[in-house]
Amino acid sequence: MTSLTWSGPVADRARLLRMLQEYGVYAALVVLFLVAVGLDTSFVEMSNIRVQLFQVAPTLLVALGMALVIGTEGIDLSVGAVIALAASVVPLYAGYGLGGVIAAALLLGAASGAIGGAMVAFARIQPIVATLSLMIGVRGLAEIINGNSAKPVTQSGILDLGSRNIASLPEMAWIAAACALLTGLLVRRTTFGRHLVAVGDNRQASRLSGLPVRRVLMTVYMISGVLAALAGVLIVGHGAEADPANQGLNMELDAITAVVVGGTPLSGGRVRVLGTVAGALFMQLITAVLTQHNVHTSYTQIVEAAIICFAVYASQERGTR
Amino acid sequence: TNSGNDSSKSDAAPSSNNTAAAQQLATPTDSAAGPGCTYRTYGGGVPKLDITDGKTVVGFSQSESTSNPFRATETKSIEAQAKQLGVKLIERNANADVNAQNSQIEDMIAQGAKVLIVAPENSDGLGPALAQAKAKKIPVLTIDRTVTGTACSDFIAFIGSDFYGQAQIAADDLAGATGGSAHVAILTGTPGNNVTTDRTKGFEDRVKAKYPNVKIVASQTGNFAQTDGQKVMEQLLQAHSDINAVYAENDEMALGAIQAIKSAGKTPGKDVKIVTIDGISQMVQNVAAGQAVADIETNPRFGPLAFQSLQAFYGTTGVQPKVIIKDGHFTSSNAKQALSQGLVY
Amino acid sequence: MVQQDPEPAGDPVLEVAGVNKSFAGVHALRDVHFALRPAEVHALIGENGAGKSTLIKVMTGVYRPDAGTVRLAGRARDFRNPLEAQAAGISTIYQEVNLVPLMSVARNLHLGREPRRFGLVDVARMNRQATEVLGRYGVHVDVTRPLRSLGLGAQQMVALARAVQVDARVVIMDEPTSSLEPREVETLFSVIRSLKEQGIAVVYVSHRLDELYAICDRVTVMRDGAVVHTGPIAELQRLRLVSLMLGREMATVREKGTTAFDADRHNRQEGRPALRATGLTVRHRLHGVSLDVHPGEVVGLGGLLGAGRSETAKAIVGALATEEGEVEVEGRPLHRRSPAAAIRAGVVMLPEDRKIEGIIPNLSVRENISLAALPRLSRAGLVSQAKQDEVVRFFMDRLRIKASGPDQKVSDLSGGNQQKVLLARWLCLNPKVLLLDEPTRGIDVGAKAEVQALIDELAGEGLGVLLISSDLEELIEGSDRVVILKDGSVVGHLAGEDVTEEGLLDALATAPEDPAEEPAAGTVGDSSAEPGPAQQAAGATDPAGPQGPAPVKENQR
Amino acid sequence: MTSTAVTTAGAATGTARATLGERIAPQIQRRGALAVLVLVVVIASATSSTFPTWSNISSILGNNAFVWVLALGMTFVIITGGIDLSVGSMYALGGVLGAYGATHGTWLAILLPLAVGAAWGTVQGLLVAKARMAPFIVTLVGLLGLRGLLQAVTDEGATTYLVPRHSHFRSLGAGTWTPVLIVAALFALGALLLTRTRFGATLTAMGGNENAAVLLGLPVARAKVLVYLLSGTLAAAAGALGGARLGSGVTTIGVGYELTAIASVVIGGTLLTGGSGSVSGTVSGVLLLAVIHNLIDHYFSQYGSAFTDTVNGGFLAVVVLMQTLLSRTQQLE
Ligand SMILES: Nc1ncnc2c1ncn2[C@@H]1O[C@H](COP(=O)(O)OP(=O)(O)OP(=O)(O)O)[C@@H](O)[C@H]1O
Ligand SMILES: Nc1ncnc2c1ncn2[C@@H]1O[C@H](COP(=O)(O)OP(=O)(O)OP(=O)(O)O)[C@@H](O)[C@H]1O
Ligand SMILES: [Mg+2]
Ligand SMILES: [Mg+2]
Repeated sequence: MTSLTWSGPVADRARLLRMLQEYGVYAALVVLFLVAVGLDTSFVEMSNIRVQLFQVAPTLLVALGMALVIGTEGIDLSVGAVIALAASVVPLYAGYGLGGVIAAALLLGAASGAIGGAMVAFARIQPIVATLSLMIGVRGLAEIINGNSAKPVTQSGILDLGSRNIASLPEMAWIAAACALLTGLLVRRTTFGRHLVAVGDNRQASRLSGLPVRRVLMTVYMISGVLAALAGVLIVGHGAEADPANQGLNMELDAITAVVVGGTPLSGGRVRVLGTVAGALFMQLITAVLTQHNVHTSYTQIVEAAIICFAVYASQERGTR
Repeated sequence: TNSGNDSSKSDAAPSSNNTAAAQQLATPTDSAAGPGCTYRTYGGGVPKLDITDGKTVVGFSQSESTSNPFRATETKSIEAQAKQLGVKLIERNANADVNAQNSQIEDMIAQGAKVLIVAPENSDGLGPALAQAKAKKIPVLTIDRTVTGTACSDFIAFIGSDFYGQAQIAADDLAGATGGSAHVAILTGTPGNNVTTDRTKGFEDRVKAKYPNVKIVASQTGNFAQTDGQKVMEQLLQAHSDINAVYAENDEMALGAIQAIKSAGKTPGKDVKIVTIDGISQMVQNVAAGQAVADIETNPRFGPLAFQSLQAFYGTTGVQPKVIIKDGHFTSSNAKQALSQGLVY
Repeated sequence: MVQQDPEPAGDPVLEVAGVNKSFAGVHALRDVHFALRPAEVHALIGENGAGKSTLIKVMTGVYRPDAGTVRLAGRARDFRNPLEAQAAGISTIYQEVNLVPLMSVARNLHLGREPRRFGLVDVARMNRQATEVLGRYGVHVDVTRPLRSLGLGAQQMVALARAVQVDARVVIMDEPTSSLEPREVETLFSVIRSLKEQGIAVVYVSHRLDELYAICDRVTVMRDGAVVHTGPIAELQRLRLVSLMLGREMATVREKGTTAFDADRHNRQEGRPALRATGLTVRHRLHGVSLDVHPGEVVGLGGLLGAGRSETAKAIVGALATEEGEVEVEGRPLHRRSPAAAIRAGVVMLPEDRKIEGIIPNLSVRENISLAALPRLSRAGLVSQAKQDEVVRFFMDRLRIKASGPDQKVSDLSGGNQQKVLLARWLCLNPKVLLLDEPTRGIDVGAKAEVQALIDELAGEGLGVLLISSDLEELIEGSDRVVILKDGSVVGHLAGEDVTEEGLLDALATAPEDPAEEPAAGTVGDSSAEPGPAQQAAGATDPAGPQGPAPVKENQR
Repeated sequence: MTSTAVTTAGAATGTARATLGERIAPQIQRRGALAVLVLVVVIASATSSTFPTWSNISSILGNNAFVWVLALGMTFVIITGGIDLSVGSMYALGGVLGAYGATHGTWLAILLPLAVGAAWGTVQGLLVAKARMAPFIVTLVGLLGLRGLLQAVTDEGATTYLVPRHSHFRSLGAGTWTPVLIVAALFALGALLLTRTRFGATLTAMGGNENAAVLLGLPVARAKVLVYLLSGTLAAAAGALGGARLGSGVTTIGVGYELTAIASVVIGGTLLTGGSGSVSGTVSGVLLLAVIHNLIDHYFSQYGSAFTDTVNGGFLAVVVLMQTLLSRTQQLE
């Protein structure tokens, strides 16, 4: 159609808005970084970058899984608990070396995800409630497994995982990056990715189009569980201690925040992986700046809240009217 | 934001043995003169009971999750002592929710508890439960955290540590180790928690009063958790390369700090001096290994003393309003032998 | 090129001047002028995507025009939302039923103007009124049931009843008949006439030309967002109208009867049927429905609204759980009953409700078309872009899907084009059996003809087709055989020469009433028991109440 | 002639399908929680001697009643298809403000929290309705921000405001009956608001199909703002009353209450996707959870909190499962 006539200025505004939605997060990230450096030039030092990457890696991993779940119009509150669960088994399997530990942890993560997925896909329980029950139950389980004291972890393989650097960047960060890449491919290139988005957008139509709705849902929650478990292992490795009572607390909120700040709509039907990465980094930088300048917890929380609010507003879709 | 599930005290090995060691540690230091509180004087007199007759139900309300070893040790100590004396004990755990604790205490009363041992989640906020206990003439013994109210009327007495005092000792240790001049980072506990408040205030007051050259460069919350402690410390070390001392309000955060210091390429105990509170074995070992300067114990073994006090309450001697447990104080000098003698939980 | 008719008699009640509206990329309305006189029924027609619905939404404050004015009774108005438009006396039935599925029928009918007593909603009276009002539109249902339990047709009647209940100066109907069958269309027309008698102006959008000639006074033709003709409809014969819509010369628009099916039947391949369903039973919906479709034939499924035609289709593909019943494809029974399984076996269904069961709104046209075919378009789970684009391009040309490109959001397409996208989704699976539930609903003549021709062609190629349509002509001319449903059971078959409108209606009229009717009699009885009080009550509180229904009642009797 | 035939046919169609199953399905959907509740209570009373005693029941009612108000507000929000995660933090803030206000007189103690709750609720409402932001985010921001505010007004939780011993404010939360009656009244009003007013109808409609609600000319935007205002105000009020009961503003209170509220609402048969739900259902929901907690405490406490948590999670899953299965209708999807 010759829609070039007349529609000039309007189109421009629309394009501008779309630009903001698409690239707002990245812009915000850059700005924030510059501000941080402006406040304290030592922020650019490699050591500091490393610290930030160490801290963001687990959150990012969880956020990736969360993004997929949210893409199916769901939500996974159990990730924090799954982290605890993974942590609780690390000391038990430390004997079998890193491989054994990871295998055990990821298996449990998958299992927990499978339960949540089953509740959502087959019993059609609302995701938020289904995963809420897991969130409570699984953490309890983790604490039972672990007994009532945090356990120091000395197994070198696990410790390395949490502390070693590759090309002067944390191994944890590389792992997270790799997972991000895979998730991106999964969403963009594979049939599964398409199915996932379709299911999130219009479940009934997807079903009538013969998509394996239930399998898709199950898989998504299991992936989320596995990634959370992996994050759990990394956290333990970095902290050299398994503390199921506290590790992963509020992780679900951090992850969700990262995802939505990254521009993935909670209404499902769309997954922005790179955005999620940016979102996670963004939140990490905020915390870093506020902590490093010794801002009171109260103000930290208020400022963070305000910034989340603004970031999401900037990056969200706006209906034509 | 989640100040609920924090462990308000340290985490450590679940050894809650009511050993001789424990017993001897748990002796009242404050033997103030004056008549103690007995069942005659309590709230205008309450019925006399023999708590060891195996019929009288004693209720124990624990404030926080026992997946936190201080709580675990405390609970086990009470249970063990009750078993030993043949006391019929029922218990509840409020998981850090004041509402829940109120309802659980009343719930135990409904279940027939005649005497209550309460570990308050919060100093203020047990009003409803205490009121009902009072109305039903059921005496309440509070342990490990105070409640606002008058002793021998709202509650029998308070048994526990002096958090403010602990913090002052910590300040002294830190000043000592740094020759009176230091740049200190404080890792505070969960905001809004009485323990946090006391331990922060005690430290700051003492420094203000006695150590002009000890400079507090940063004070951030680590929510009493190892992971958070580590994260915060990592950030602070990036921002303030001059930090040479850390005061952690519990051992978990101290453990986190040690990790952070290591990964920042510094040596804990040498470049950065650490003082911490609670005295769990894992941390005391660090003290012994010279990674930390000192660890002030918070004694969780309330069992013996609690029941001893109750018996005194139903006897003639009575109970003093404030019974301060004797807390250990571990430094490089005594840590090793304390560990070897099993005085550490 | 816009030819104006002689000066309008009497100044227009609703007038639109120089309106422009564009959406990201699409220029939906260009300098549109439109005048509506009091007491006229004004047809608004055009191809899919011509801009009819957009124009309506501009007139009713859903969209704001980028330029131009809307005047109501001579006063320039700038409605900020539909509420204001309604208040000003413009009442609208939007394309695609727009009601609240989960709420009760009565609630839907009264939303926003419930009868109140002491400031509280008077539920009893609301239900009484609802039953009473709907009765006049031939929808006899328990009004306390959620709306979604009604078929689309019934829902559309509810929307209609609701719209004419307000005392409006103007009533706008965007494809009100898209899923009505003849009898309801009649009811609708009588309603429109009574509105006319009250001097209310009606804007009437439809793709069914004969309806236009039956009810409309004047017509405005749109193409690509612009008005290309306005004038009395009588002066304009069908062919001209079509050529105006399609923007092609009269000559090129071949007259091919009312539908594009060619007269002679297909050569049905005897022997093993492509699809055989036996004794399908769904509680309260279907009672032992059996039918078979042979390769190369089009089997029509006839019946009134709520006869359970959609249910039958859904039951066949396993979208609806059946208590009993077998489905065989080319003799092989389907064991696992699910849409996925059916599709694998080569049986696909074009659902009736495009919005809820069809499109994936936020996905692009490309992704919507390739959705079901993805497994075939991908290797080792990786989608092959090349193959996909090829298929998509092919079908977009083949079905003349009008979109700014394969990447346009499907929800931004016009209704008709969305339907084409769905057809494409199924055709690229080259299935054995095609179940079409209202395939030409809301599709313009051009596209409709294409689709019908397509159905013919597919049947010709040996595909088995089951055709559900409320458009009798289409059903009669399209199908080789017709299976007639009533209250969820088969009540007759028409074949060969008997496949005629009369045949169908007779079969329906003379069909044995099934026991399911007993309770019905009850509800009908007590629901229409006291029309008197209901009427008074209505008069008492709701000023809107009487005007709408009253006249309708008259010409129902 | 034929016409009559057809209409009767239509009639047949209609009501034939309206029989039994589909008739009661929505009923059961509403009453599902109630059914489970009755079941649990019966079993509990049969097996335990202390459960049915008044002192036990009053301990359940008195201490939890105010928290249930969060679920009431949540019901409205969820019916519109939204969600309000900020109620837990608002509950805590309300308590602190109430206690603080009480030191300056009962009226302030009541008005201050209400004002703040209403104000913040409005802000959230505007962000959702006008800025078209996802409720989940907006209220998540509330959850974080309000905690921050709470820390700020109590200088990092160091200061605790006590309700003066003899302030009338205390009597609002004292005993069992006052709270129960206040809360019962609130729920009754809520039910009325939802089922018997146009506002209520608007809420349900926009939850069921917002687009349609707009096209039908309902005041959707306003209703949205109002519903968050309502939820915020109720949460603050509940917090204040809770503070009155405890006699102080406890800063650490209310963590995770939003999730419990959501759970009880959903268990009560309200669709998280909006468009359908009932206050009565929520009542059953909150009671059910409270009773279950009471029982779990009663029977499992001695095994330690980790174990009780696990059981709690398991029970929640089971209850939700039962509820969902009960409310399953013929409908596809
Ligand atoms: N919300 C929207 N965003 C973007 N484009 C839109 C939107 N709504 C309509 N359009 C475009 O505007 C044009 C006109 O659409 P409209 O719905 O008015 O067509 P129509 O005449 O109603 O067609 P139909 O007869 O199929 O309903 C179409 O090309 C459509 O793609
Ligand atoms: N006029 C009506 N009166 C009562 N109920 C109706 C009516 N129309 C539809 N229904 C309801 O719709 C459901 C079946 O509608 P459905 O659309 O499946 O039948 P259909 O024969 O496919 O009609 P349609 O022409 O809408 O496709 C039944 O549950 C019935 O309750
Ligand atoms: Mg249209
Ligand atoms: Mg149908």
